Amino acid sequence: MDAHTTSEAQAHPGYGTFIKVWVVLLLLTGTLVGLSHVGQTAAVWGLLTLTPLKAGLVFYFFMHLKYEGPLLKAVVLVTLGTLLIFFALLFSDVAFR
Amino acid sequence: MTEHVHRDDFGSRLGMWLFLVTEMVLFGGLFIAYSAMRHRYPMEFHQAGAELNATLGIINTVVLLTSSLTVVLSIVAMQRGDKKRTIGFLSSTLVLGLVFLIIKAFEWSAKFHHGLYPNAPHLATLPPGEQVFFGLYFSMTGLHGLHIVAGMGVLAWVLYMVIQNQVRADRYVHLENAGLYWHLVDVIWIFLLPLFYLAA
Amino acid sequence: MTAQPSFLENTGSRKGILAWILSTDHKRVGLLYLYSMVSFFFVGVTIGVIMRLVQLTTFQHLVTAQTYNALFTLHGVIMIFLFVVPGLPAVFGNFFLPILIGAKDVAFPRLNLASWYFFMIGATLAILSLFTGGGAPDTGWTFYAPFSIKTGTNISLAVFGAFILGFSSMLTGINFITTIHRLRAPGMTWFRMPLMSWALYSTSWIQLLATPILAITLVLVILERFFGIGIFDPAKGGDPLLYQHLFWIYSHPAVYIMILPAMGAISEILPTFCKRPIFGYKAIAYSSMSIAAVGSLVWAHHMFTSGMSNVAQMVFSLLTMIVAVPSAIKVFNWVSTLYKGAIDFQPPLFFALSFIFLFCIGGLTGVMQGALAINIHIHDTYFIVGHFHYVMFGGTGFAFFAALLYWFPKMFGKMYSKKAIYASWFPMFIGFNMLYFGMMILGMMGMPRRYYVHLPQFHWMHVFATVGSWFLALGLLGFFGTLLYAIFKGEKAEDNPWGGVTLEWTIPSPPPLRTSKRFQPSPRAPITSRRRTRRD
Amino acid sequence: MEWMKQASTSAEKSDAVFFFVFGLSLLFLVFITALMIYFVIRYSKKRHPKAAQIEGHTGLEIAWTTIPLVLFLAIFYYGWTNYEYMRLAPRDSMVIKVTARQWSWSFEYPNGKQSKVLFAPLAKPMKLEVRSADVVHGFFVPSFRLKIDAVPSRANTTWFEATKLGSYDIECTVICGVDHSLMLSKVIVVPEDEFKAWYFGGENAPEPGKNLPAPAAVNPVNEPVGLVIMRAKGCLECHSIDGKPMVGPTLKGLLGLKEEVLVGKQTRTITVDEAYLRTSIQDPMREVVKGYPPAMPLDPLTDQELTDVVAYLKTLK
Ligand code: HEA
Ligand code: HEA
Ligand code: HEC
Ligand code: CUA
Ligand SMILES: [Cu+2]
Repeated sequence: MDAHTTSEAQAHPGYGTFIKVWVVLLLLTGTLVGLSHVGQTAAVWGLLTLTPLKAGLVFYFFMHLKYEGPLLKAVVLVTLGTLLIFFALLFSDVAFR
Repeated sequence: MTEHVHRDDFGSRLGMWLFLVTEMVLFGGLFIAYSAMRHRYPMEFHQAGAELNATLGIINTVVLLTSSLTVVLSIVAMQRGDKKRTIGFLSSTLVLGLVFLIIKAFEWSAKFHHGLYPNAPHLATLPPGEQVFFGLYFSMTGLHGLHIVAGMGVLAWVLYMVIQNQVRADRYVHLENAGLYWHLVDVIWIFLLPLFYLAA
Repeated sequence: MTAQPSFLENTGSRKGILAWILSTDHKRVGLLYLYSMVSFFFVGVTIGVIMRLVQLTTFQHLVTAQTYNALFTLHGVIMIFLFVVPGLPAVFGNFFLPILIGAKDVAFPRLNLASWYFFMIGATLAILSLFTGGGAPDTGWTFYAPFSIKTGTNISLAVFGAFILGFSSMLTGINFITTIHRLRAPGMTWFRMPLMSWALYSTSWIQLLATPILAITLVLVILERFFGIGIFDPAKGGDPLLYQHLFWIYSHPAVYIMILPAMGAISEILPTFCKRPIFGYKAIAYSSMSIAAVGSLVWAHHMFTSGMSNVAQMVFSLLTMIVAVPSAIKVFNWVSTLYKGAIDFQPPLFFALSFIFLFCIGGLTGVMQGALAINIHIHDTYFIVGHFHYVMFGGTGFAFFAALLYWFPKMFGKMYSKKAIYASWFPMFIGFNMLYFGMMILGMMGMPRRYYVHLPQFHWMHVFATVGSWFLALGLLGFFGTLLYAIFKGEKAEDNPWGGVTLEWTIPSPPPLRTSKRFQPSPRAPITSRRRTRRD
Repeated sequence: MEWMKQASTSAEKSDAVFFFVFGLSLLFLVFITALMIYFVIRYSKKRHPKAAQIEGHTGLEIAWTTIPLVLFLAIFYYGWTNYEYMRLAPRDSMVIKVTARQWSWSFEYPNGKQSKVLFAPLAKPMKLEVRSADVVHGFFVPSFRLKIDAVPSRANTTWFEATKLGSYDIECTVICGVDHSLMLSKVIVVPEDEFKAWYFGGENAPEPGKNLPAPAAVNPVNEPVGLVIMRAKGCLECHSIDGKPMVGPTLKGLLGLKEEVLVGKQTRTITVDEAYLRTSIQDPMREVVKGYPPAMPLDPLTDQELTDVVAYLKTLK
């Protein structure tokens, strides 16, 4: 059976974990800003790599995905996968027009 | 694990996550539209993006990230049965949300001042790609702003329930769900920042 | 247990209509949906008949061109958003999903009632848009930009109505997924679930993943109309094709929202009347999931002539072919279920078999449209109109009727006159094929859709189709008349009139208000359409 | 078959695929239906009272997954390759600009000649560049199996090579407003020399094909600015300037006229003055003339254009 565990089963993380994550998020934001001053290409690369990383941290820690069972993780992955496919298929038109 | 009360906290969280799925796809659709348009008008997007005030965008990012932190800390406080702190953290989230909105309002009104809003006579003289950029900018940040307002409403309601002891250490799934919603709104902003302010 | 009053009688603290419209009981919500939906259906079909009458004459006296445009728009919006999309899930899903998997109710009963309210609000707004603002929308149910941005009619309100309806649909989806994950009775494992639950599960996922795209698209149309944001408006650099993409990203998967629960219902009905397990349970369950998955990837087959890139044309034509495979799997499994059964020929089975026939015609013409060289000719002609009436009316509609016949005794505790049902089947079936096959021939001849007047060479076929619509009308009136009569004057039905083995047949007809405690199916009980008897 | 006239090379390509798929479909439909009827009779409760409890058969599942898959792929491939032919215009095609607007078609030939119907020589490839001036339209010639949407701010291309003399319908296939179903025209296929005679024949060459009355000659010199703007904007598709009502009311003699207009649901009587003219052009839905559909598109004019148009309308007595 899937994911019928509840978070009560695990030990709760404390304040420290989340504050650390917050600091990392701020650092990443700073890097992103820095990259945008380097130039357009760097900014786009930053956008493509660091932003998903930031979002991932929020999902994983702030939104407690780390502490949830496989079901919720699957839900998020399915959603992101679907969006990615929508994107790719749309670009099969947009990019080749 | 199974409490005597008939209650399914995991079920509620699952429901909330499924709702978040719809929100992700909703904004996902906008992001897809953005990328299609940006693909078509790379130069115009670059030009128009330079008009935006990146500093305000960055400040707002910090504000929102911090507000996300305070929400998650309020849950930790709740788990430890620390009602005072829970209330403190939640209230600071609400304050930060308000700060975000105020900054946003300044930003928007500056744009209005410069005639950079949809249907403005000045905007109509710009190249088509820039018009689309500002159309997207106002739609996306506007919709995001609405979500902030909604999220603040939900958090305020949960805050009330915490004060009333309806949300307690042994029963706080409402707080968790409200927090999830707030984080998602934060994540959306994480994407909006580089798309409009930094890498355009 | 006989003492328990049924859910149809007022047992709650509220009286009269309040006991219904404030009830969170899934069975009552299901019936609320049934009543409202059948009413909308009748409005929709009446418009359909009027449109046929318009086509009966080459000189139009009945309505003006503007009205005709409003008629097919309204007909499409009602049929799609108020009938086939919510159709089976909201009525039979609400009523039977919890029972089928041995739950007391859905996971969020209050949300469930709220969905119904959203449904009614959305419907009201859509209908209100006819009488307010610039008049009834005239763009067709597809609301293509930039026409939908420029036209003076009341698009904004109609589109907002559709937005709210989308909400209702998403909330139902959330509810069903959570219910299936969390509330299955002990022993009700995934692969012991009746196939209807599988169908609803996959449908719910499409609702979650596709509907928000429609929502945002409609929001953009509204913003475009009020503020001129310019995303779809070519005058401001926007892209009309982007609108079409976003619209169909939802609206193609929506056609699978319509058909999957219908297929689920058929998969329940067949084994019951063949007295044997369904052929290929897992194959059918998996094909539901794969239709949901692949069905989200074919949307641009509605846009082959729009000027998309060639790469996209090729990719989407290919994917369209692939999505037909799981449907084929289902059809073959259904037919095989008849093999070596002990077939008890009853009205629900009759309608289920008609469904298979009509759906095959609809599906096979779908495949034709998916082939590029053919699509160029028949796109936006009456051929398409024929195709989608076959799949939506012949498919979902007939499955809806079959499901209604199948579960009617359980829902209302009454039995209808089987003879009258058979009698109304004949005009219905014959009229149906005259009407819609006629439309497909028209399409091959080159008759464009959404035409108020047609060129003379199309006339005789239009007359043929219109005559068909009268037979169809006769049959439908007979059908609903019979059921209506049965609700009030029908004989009392037994608890298990068909000899079904799924859980709903183990409780009284009609079920008591709270089906609660009676449901603790032992793992030994025969509870799925997969197994009539458990051997392991 | 008369009702499936084939008049271009593409038509054969399209129909070949059609009959292939049609044959396959018929085969499967008949097979499935026959099987259902046979089973229902053979295994009816009376004849076969005890059902066999069969749960499935893996071999069969695989068979009816792969066989349809292969057939579907074949359909795709055939459809795609024939479509390649229908899509790609030969190099030596004559290029014609097609413009759609609510609710008419116009055609412009390489030498600048224009027409309301499309003239085409027999057995010569003609490439079409299809554009729209307002909303999306669809350019459809059934007998040629040719269809392409006219999308504003884009030029979509397609081509045809006629194989039979005659005149063929052009229809608009995308809903584009009240007169969508009247947005018709013709392709007139003539022998090449007849086409050339018209094409190179200068202004007054008789139109090829039938002896269609040539459309009333317009004098492009000395037209008032307002009229030029209105023609360019497509106003004249819906409004006459000579007193005849069309889709919209005539624009003749408006100034000073007393009219009934609908504001929302209320009827009001107004007298046409300059201010009214201006609002009825810039914001057509605010006051809708009674008896006419609210069909006038929002097609904003610049201030200068508006002034010119209004000035011109005032002169129409
Ligand atoms: C219930 C709704 C429903 C369903 C289930 C389907 C199912 C399918 N549809 Fe349909 N479709 C619509 C509703 C639906 N459609 C609507 C409403 C429109 C028009 C919208 C508008 O423009 O207003 C439309 C339009 C539409 C188009 C666009 C036409 C155009 O505008 O140009 C296309 C093109 O590819 C298409 C294809 C298909 C295909 C391939 C399937 C497949 O899923 C069908 C699969 C089923 C089978 C194939 C039959 C069973 C299989 C066998 C018996 C196996 C053996 C067969 C062979 C080997 C050939 N549909
Ligand atoms: C499930 C969906 C569904 C159903 C069941 C129907 C049912 C019918 N539809 Fe369809 N139709 C659509 C969905 C559906 N439709 C959609 C989505 C479109 C596209 C819209 C667009 O282009 O945007 C469309 C478009 C469409 C057109 C094309 C319009 C055009 O392009 O110009 C036509 C033309 O005749 C038509 C006719 C009919 C007819 C005659 C029926 C018949 O089946 C009706 C049969 C029923 C009866 C005959 C009713 C019997 C009862 C009475 C008459 C009495 C009523 C009395 C009381 C209430 C007391 N429909
Ligand atoms: C799609 C068809 C269409 C086009 C194109 C169109 N109109 Fe109209 N127009 C109408 C209709 C229908 C009405 C009557 C309903 C109304 O008042 O809105 C109307 C009304 C008017 C009126 C008010 C007439 C009266 O009797 O009060 C004016 C003035 C007018 N149009 C000017 C124009 C101008 C200038 C243009 C070009 C920029 C234009 N129209 C383009 C359809 C059209
Ligand atoms: Cu032009 Cu329809
Ligand atoms: Cu489709």
